[in-house]
Amino acid sequence: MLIYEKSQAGRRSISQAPLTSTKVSDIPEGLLRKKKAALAEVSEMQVVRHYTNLSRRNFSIDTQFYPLGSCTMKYNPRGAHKSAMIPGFLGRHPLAPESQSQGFLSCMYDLQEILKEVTGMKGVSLTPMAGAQGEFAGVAMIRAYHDSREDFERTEILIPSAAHGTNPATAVMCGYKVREIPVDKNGDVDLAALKEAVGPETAGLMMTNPSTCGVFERSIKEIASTVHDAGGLLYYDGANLNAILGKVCPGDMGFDVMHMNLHKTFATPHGGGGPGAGPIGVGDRLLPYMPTPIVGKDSVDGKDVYRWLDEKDIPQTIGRLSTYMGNAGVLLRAYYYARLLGREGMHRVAEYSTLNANYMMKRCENAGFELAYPGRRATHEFIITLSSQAKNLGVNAMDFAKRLLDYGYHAPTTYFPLLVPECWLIEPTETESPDELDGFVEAMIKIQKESEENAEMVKAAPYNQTVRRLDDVKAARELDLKWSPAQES
Amino acid sequence: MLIYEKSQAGRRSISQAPLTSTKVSDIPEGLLRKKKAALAEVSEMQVVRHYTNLSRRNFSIDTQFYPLGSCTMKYNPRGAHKSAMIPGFLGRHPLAPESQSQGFLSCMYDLQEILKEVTGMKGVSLTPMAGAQGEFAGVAMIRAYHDSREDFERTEILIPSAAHGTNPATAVMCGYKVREIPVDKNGDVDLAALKEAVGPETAGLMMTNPSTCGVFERSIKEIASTVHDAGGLLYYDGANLNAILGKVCPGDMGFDVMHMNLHKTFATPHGGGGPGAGPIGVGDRLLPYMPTPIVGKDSVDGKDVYRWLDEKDIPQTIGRLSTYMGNAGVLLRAYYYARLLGREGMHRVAEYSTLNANYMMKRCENAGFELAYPGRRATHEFIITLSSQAKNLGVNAMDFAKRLLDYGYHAPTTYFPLLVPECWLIEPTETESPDELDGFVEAMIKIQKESEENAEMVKAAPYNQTVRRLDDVKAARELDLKWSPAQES
Amino acid sequence: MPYIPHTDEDVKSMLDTIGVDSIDDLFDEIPKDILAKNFDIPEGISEMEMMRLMSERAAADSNVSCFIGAGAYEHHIPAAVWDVVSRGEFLTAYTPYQAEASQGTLQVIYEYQTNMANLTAMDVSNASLYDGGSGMAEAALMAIRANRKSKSRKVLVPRTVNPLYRDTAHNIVNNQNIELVDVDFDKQGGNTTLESLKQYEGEDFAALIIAQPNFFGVLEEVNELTDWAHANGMLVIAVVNPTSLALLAPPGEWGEAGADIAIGEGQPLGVPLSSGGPYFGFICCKQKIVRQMPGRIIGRTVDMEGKEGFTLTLQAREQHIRRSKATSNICTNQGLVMTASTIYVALLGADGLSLVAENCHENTNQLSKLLTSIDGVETAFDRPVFHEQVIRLPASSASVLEKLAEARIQGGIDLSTYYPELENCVLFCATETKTNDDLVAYQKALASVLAS
Amino acid sequence: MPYIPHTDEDVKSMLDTIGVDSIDDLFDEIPKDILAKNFDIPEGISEMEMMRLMSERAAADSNVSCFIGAGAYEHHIPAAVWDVVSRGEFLTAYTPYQAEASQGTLQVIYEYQTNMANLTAMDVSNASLYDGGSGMAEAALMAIRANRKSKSRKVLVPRTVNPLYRDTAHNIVNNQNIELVDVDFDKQGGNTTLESLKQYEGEDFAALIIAQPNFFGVLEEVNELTDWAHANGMLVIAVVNPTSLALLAPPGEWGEAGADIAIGEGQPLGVPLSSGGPYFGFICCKQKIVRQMPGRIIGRTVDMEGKEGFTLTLQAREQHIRRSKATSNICTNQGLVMTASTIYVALLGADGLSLVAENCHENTNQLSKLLTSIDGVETAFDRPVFHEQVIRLPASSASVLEKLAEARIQGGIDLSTYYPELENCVLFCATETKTNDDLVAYQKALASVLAS
Ligand SMILES: Cc1ncc(COP(=O)(O)O)c(C=O)c1O
Ligand SMILES: Cc1ncc(COP(=O)(O)O)c(C=O)c1O
Repeated sequence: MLIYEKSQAGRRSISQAPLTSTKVSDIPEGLLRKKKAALAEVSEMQVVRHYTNLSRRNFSIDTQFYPLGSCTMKYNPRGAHKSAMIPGFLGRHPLAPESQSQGFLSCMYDLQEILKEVTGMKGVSLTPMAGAQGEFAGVAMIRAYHDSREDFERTEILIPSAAHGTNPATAVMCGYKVREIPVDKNGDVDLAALKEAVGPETAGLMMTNPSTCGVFERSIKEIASTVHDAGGLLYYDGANLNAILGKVCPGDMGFDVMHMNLHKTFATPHGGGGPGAGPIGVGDRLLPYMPTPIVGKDSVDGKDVYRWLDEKDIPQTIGRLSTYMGNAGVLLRAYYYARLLGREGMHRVAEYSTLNANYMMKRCENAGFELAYPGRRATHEFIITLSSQAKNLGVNAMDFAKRLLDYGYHAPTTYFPLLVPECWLIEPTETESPDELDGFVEAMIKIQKESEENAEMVKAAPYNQTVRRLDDVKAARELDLKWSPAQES
Repeated sequence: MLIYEKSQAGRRSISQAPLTSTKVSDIPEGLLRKKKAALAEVSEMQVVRHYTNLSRRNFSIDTQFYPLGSCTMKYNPRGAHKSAMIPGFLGRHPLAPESQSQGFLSCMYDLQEILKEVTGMKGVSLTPMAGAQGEFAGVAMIRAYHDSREDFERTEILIPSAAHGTNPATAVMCGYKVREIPVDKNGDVDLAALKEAVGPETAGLMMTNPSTCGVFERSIKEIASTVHDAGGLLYYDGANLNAILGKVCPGDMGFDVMHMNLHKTFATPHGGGGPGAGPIGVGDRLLPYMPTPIVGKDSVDGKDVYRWLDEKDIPQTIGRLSTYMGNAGVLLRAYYYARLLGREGMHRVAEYSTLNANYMMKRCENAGFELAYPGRRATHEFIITLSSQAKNLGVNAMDFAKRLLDYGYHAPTTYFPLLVPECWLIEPTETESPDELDGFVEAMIKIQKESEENAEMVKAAPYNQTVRRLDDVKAARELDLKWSPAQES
Repeated sequence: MPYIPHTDEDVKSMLDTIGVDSIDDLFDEIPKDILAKNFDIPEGISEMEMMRLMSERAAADSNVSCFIGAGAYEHHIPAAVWDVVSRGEFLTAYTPYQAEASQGTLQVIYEYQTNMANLTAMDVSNASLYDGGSGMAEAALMAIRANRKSKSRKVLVPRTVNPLYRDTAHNIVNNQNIELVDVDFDKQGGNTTLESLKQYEGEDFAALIIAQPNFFGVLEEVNELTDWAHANGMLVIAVVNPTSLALLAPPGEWGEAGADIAIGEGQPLGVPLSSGGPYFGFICCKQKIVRQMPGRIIGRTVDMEGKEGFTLTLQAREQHIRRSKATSNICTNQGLVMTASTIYVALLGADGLSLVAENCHENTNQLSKLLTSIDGVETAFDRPVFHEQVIRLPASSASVLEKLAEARIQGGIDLSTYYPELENCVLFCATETKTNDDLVAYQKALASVLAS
Repeated sequence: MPYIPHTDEDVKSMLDTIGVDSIDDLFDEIPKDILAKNFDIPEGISEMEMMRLMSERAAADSNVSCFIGAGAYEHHIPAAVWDVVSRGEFLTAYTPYQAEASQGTLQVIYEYQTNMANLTAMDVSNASLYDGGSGMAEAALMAIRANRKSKSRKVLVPRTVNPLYRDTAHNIVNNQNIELVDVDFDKQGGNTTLESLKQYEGEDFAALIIAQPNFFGVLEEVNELTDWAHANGMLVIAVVNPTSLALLAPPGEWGEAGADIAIGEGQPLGVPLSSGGPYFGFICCKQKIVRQMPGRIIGRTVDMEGKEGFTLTLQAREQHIRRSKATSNICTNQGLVMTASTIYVALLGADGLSLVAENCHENTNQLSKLLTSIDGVETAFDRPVFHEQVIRLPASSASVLEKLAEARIQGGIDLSTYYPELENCVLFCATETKTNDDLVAYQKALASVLAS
C-alpha cells in the first residue's frame, strides 16, 4: 500500500514541524501557491511503520550474500556510518569558513593522500559524486590536456566493447565520438584492432583492468604504449579497483587518469542506488586540470592549516562539478575505511577478494557450470554462461537469477558484459566467509537440478518474495510514474 | 541457525578489540582462566547479518499493530531514543561529580516534578527499574510506615483476584501475606468481601483502576475509605495509568502510593522484554520513606543547582534499590515524551486511548464477539471472551491469537486476567489510527468465519511465521537452555 | 584482518580446492614488474581509535551558530528519518536491478517521484540526480534535446541563479559546446526583469532558466518570465527550493503553460548540511518530454498474479542500455538521500512544510529587522524575498564575517566573492532552527564588530 | 496532537459508531468530583526544541576524562551494537509472549544465556535481571531457597563486595527478615581472608558471597573461599565482572566444586555508562537449582514440523503463573540491553574480550605507576588486582577529586565515603579507551593539585 493510501486529510506528525504558524503577508498573491501539494497526511507512527516495513522488502548486504558483479557489495562498516554521522560533521555548512572547518578539511586531505598512494597517482581530487562523474572529470581533463596543447584533432575516445555503459555515455557528454574496440575470446582487448584504431584522432582509451570480463588484461603495458605512442591518454575505470587494491597500482600500469568508486572499493554503503563518490587520480600530465575543490595543506607557525584550493591555485582546472564538495559524507566514510584497513589491510583487499572469486569459480566449474573464460584466473569476479541451460532446458540466466532469490541469495549481475551470452558476473568480495560461498554454489546446484526436472517451475520463479515476477512490459507501455489523488479515487 | 554454528576457530572482528596484546603477568596462575570461553568466533559482517536477520523474525510496534492488553504498546518516539543517545548522556558515569552532572540532574528533577503533577502525588522517586520494582518500593514504604508507627500487627496485603501476578509476588517479597479479594461479574472489586477482609492485619490494598478487567472501578472512593478506615494504605498499580492520564489523578482517588510504568504510559521502548522504569509517587504519609536517590534543587546565587538527595536528606528512606540511579536512560526518554506532550498533550492520552478502545469494543460487539463486561464502558482496553468459540467450534483464545499473527497483527493478551475464561484483553492505545483498528476487527471476523468453516486449519495456525506452533511441553521437559560445543558436534 | 573473515585453515582449504599453493599464485597473470610495493600510509587502527579521532575532528568544527544559506539550509531533521534510512536494508542495498528483491527501494522511489512531481506540480520526476548544480547541467542538456523547435545550443541563465550552480553547469555542458548566456539583474530589485531579456528576443535559445527564489532570496516574476520564454520559443527550466514550494506557486503553474522542467537541490528535505553532500538533485518535467529525462525512473506495474509492484522502467534512456546514445552518463545516483527526503516529506506533509517555510521566512525577516536596525546596515534589494536576504554593511563583508566567526557566528556569505559589484554585501538566512536569542546574539555580535 | 493520528472527522465517525456525543461521555463512569484539573506543567514543545534542550544539557556534562570505575566501566562499544539493537523490531517489541512472532528476541536470549553460562562456566543463565546490585539481592534470596541443608536466613557478605550492591541487596532482602552479615577485609591486602571467616564456622549461613575482583579491584583467593563455604554447608554466590572472565578463572571452576550461583553487572558488555542505566544483571547457576532461578528463561524446542524454535520455558517459577509463590516479582527485565550485550560478545569473542581485559589492566597498571611516582601517593593494598586500583593520597581525597574535576578529570571515587577507615583513598580505573596521553594528563593534574 502506498503512503498516500494511508493518508487522512488533516492528520499530521505534529511534533515535527514548528508548533506556531506565522502567516506570510509580504509575498505578492500571484507568486503564492494556490492549492496545497497532494502529499501524504499521516502520523509519525504511520511513517515509521510504513518505511520500516518497506525496508523489509529489500535484499541487502546486511541481510544477504549479494554477489553482484562489478558492484563490489562488501561489508559496509557500521563505524564508518556512525563516524560520518557525528553531529559536528553533519552540522558543518559547506560554505563555513576554513577556520571552523579544520576537522573536516584534515580528513579530506588525509584521504587524498591515501588514495594517491594506493593508486600510484600523482594527484587526487575527491569531488566527483559517483563513478560516472569521475569518468566525466577524467575525460574532461583529457580534453583540457589536448586543448591546452592546441591538439584539437583528437575527437575520439576508444572503448572496449565489454565496457560499462557509463564509459561511452561519458565520452559523449565530454563531446567525443566513441569508437568500440572488440574483445577477444579470452576476455582481452583485441590488440590488433586497437592498433588499427589508434591514430591522430585518438584522444584516449577508457578501460578497466581487470576487464569487465573478470580477467586481468595481460597486455596492459602494450596497450598503454600503443595509446601513448599515438598521443592518446589512458583512462582507468576504477570500478574494478577492488581486484587489484594492494597488488597493482593503476599508475604503474600506465594509466594517466582514473576514478575510484568509493562506494565499491572503499565500502561506503550503496543506499539502494547511491550515493557514491568517484574521486579521480591523475598522473603528472593531468595535474594542472584537476577539478576543484581540492584540499591543500599549509604550515603556519609549525601547525598544519588546511584550506580549499580553487581556480587561483589551479588556474587550468576543469572547475567544480558539484555545487559544493561532492558527496562529503561518503568521503568521510571512505576515510574511516581506509584508516581501519591501513597499510597492511589495504594489500589484503585484492588478495582475499581474488581468493574468494577463484574458489567460487572452481566450485562452479566442479559442479558442471560453464565458465566464460575457462583457462583464465578469476580476478575478484568471474563469469559463467548459462547458454547451454537456456538452449537445452529453456531456463535462461534471468530465470536462474530469479530462482536464486528464493534461496535467499541476491542474484549476480546478469547479461553484463553483453558479449557473453546468458552470463552471470559473480563477485563475492573479500568480506564473505567460505561458508557463504559454499551455500551459494549449493543453491546453484539445486537450481540446476530443478531446471532439469521441472523447468517450468524455475521459469516462474521467484516464489518467496513479496511479489512474483513483475510485468516490465506493462510498466513501460502504460507508464505509471506517480500516484495522483484523481487516479485513485 | 545459531551464531555459534557460524563460528570458525580463529575468526575475529578485528577492528573491535584493541590491536595490541599486553600479556598479563601480575596475576597468580591459580586465579587465571584455563580454557577460553566457548563463544562465537565470527566476523563483524556475520554478526551484523545474523542479528539483523534475527530482528526480522519479530513483531514490533514499528512494524505491526500490537494491541497487547495491559502493556500499552504505543508509538515510541524515535526522537526520545535519539535524545537519550546523545554522547554526553551516554558517557556520563553514574558516580560523576554533581558539578559535572547538572544537565542530567536537571532532566531528572524536571521529570520528577511533571510526574508529581500528573499523578496528583506529593513526591516522586524515579529509581525503580520496572513496574514490579516500583511495586516493591511502594509496599516496602507501606511497611516502613507501619513499622515507624510500631504497628507490627499488619501482616497482610489485600489484592483483587484479577490483579497482575507481580502484585502478590511483590507483597511476598516485602514479607507480607497475600489475601485475595474477589472481583464481581461487572469487573468491580467485591465490596462486601473487601469489607470483610480488612482489619487490623491489613497493611494495605494493591489495586489498579481501571482494573485489569478494563473497566473503571466506580466505588473507588468507598474502597479507599474502607481501607483507610481500617488503618491500611492504598497502592495504585500504574500499569493502567494510560487509561486515566489527564482525566483522573491517582492521588485524587485516594491512593497513597503508586508506580508508573514509564515503558507503557510514557512510551519508552519495551525492547523485547525491557528495560522499563517504574518511578513511584507517594502521598504525604509516605514522603519520609521514598527510595533514594532523588534529585533535589537548591538555589545558589540565584542559579538552580541540582543535587542528589540521599540518606542524609531522607533519613527514613527505604534506601536505594539499584546500584546507581535505576534505568536513567529510560527516564530520559520518558522526560522527552512528557515534554513533547506537555500540558495539553497529557490530557489527550486518556481521551484517545479510551476512544480507540471503545470504538474497537463496539465494532467487536457489532461483529458478534462476546464482551466480558457488556454493560460497561471500555477504558483504554477491553475484554472479549472466546468461550463460546472454544465450546462450540473447538477453537480457543490461543488458536484465535495464533491465527491473527498470520494476518499481520500481534495477538492481544490472552488468558489474563484469569477470571475471564478464554479471554482476550485488547488495548489499542491512542497512537493507532482508526484504519488500523478496522483492519484488526476485520481480521477477527475472517478468523471467526474460518473457525466456523475449518476449525482444524485455525487450530494449526500460524502458517506465515518463521516457525509453526512450538512445542512448549518439550521445551519444559527436555530443558535445552544453552548451546554447548559438545552437544552440537 | 579487518573485515576479512578467513582463518588460516579457510585459506588453506580454499587454495587446495583451487589447486594452487598460495594466494600470490592467483596473481600469476599479472606482470611481475608492476606488482605494488609497500604503501606509505598509516598502519591500520581500531574502530575505537578512529571514532575518537573523528569525534575530535568533528568537535573542532562544532559549536557554531550558522546563518549561511546560499543553497544549503539548516533545518530540523526528525529523528525518525535517519533512524529508518540507516536500516541495513535501505543502507546496504544496491540499485534495484532485481525488482522482486527490491520492492522496498522501488516503492520508496515511486513515492519520491510522486512527492516531487506533486510539490512542483509537474507530471513526472526521476529517481534523483547528484545535486542541484549538476542537476542544472542535466536540465540544460535535456532542454536542448527536448526543444524540437530550437536548433540552439545556448541557454539563457540569469545571474540571479546560484553562481555555484552556474559554474558547475558550465563546466559540465561546455564540453559539448553548449553555452550558458548570462542575463544581468536589476540592481535595485535583485531580480531578472523583462527589460534585461528584451535584447534576446528573436534569437534562438533552447531554454531560459528561472530560479525562484533566486540566489539573493529575491522572488522573481516567474509568471511573466515563463510566458516570455515560451513566447520566444524557449523551454523554461525552473530552479526551485523544495521548502519554498509549500508556499510559492509551483513551477508547473508558472505563467500560462507552466515550466517545462523543474530542478533543484533536495537537501532542505531532511538532508543534513554535512559539508555539502551527499545531497540530491531533483528533476521533474512535463510528461511529453519524459523520454529526454536523465537518470532512473520507476514505474508501477503488476506481477504474474496481478499484484501491484514496482520496477525500473524507460531504461532505454539510460547508459546501461543505450550507451553512447543515453540521455546522460549517470548511473549511481543519490538513492539513500532521496529515501531520507521521502520519509521527511511524509513526516511533514504539505502543512508541516508550510510551517517550516513560514517560520524560516519569519525568522529571516526578524533577523533582517534586527540587523538593519544597526546604523549603516541596510537591505540591498527592495523586492520581496523568501527566507533569505542580502544586507549591505558599512564595512568590508569579508572582514566582518571573519570577526563574527571568531564569536562562533557564521553570519552568511560574502557576496562580493561571486558578484564584485555587490561590495560589502552579505547573504544570510535564519531557518526555523533559530530562536529569538540566536537572532539577537547575531545582532549584538554584528553591532559590536561594526562598532570596533 | 503529538502522536495522536485522529482527525476531527475520525473522532466524529468513531463517536457515532460507539453511540455517544463526545469523548467526555466515555468517562461517565468516573465520579465527576475526581476528574483532573489543568496541570501545572510546561506546554508541549516540538522535537526540534526538545533535541536542542537535551543537546545543551548533555553538553554540560561532557568533555571529561573519566577514571571512575566502581562497578561501571567506560569501554569501546562497536557502532554495530546499538545500530542493530535500535532496529525497530528489537527496540519496540514487547516480551516474547507469542513465541512464533518473536523468534528474533527469543533466539537472542538463548544466545545470551549461552554466552553468560559459557563465560561463567555455569550450567544455565536466565534472560537478565535489573542490574548488578538488585541481582545480588535475587541471588541471596535464591540461595536461601536453594540451600536445602540450611535453615538460615543469613548470608555472609564480605565488605570487599561493592558497597552499593550490599546496600541495594540489604534494602531488598531485609523485608523478608533476611540478614546480610558483614565480613571484614584484610587491611593490607584489601581482600577477604580465611581468618576473618573462621569465626563463622559452625554457624548456619545459607551462602557466602565472593566478589572477584572485589570492589577495590583486588583479587580474592576464590578457590580457598569457595571450598571453605562448601565445607561449611553454604552455597557460594560469585559476583563477577564479565570483562574479567576473559582472563580470570570463571566461577564455575572456583575451588573443588565451583560456585553455585554467579551474578554480576552486565554493563561492561556493550552498554554505555549512561548515568547508571539501563544496565542488566546477569545470573547463572548450576543446573540442579535452576527451578529456584528468578526471571525469564528461554528454551530451545521444535515446532509442529520439527523445525528448531525458541520459547519461554519453566514459567512455573514466575509471577504471572505462580503469583505469590513465584521465585521473584520480576516481570519486565532488561531485554534490550541484554540484546546489546549479545551482539557485543559476538563481535568481541573470547579473544577480543581478552584483549579488552588485558588493555584495561595494563592501562590501570600504567596509571598506577604514574600516579604513585608522585610524592606521597601510594597504592593502598599489596595484593594483585584486576583493572582497578586503590591509591592513598597525602591529602583529603574529596577535595583532591574536586580540584581534578575542575580540570575536567574525574579521577575516581572517594573511598572514605563508603569505608571511613580508608581515609584519603581513591579507587580508580583506566580502561582500554584511555591513551597514554590521557594517563599522563591525569598524572600531571594530580601532581599539580597536590603541589598547590
Ligand atoms: C565497470 C563500471 N564502470 C563504471 C561504473 C559507474 O560507476 P557509478 O555507478 O558510480 O557511476 C560502474 C558501476 O556500476 C561499473 O561497474
Ligand atoms: C497490571 C500490571 N501490573 C504490573 C506490571 C508489572 O510491570 P513491569 O513489567 O514493568 O515490572 C504489569 C506489566 O506487565 C502489569 O500489566
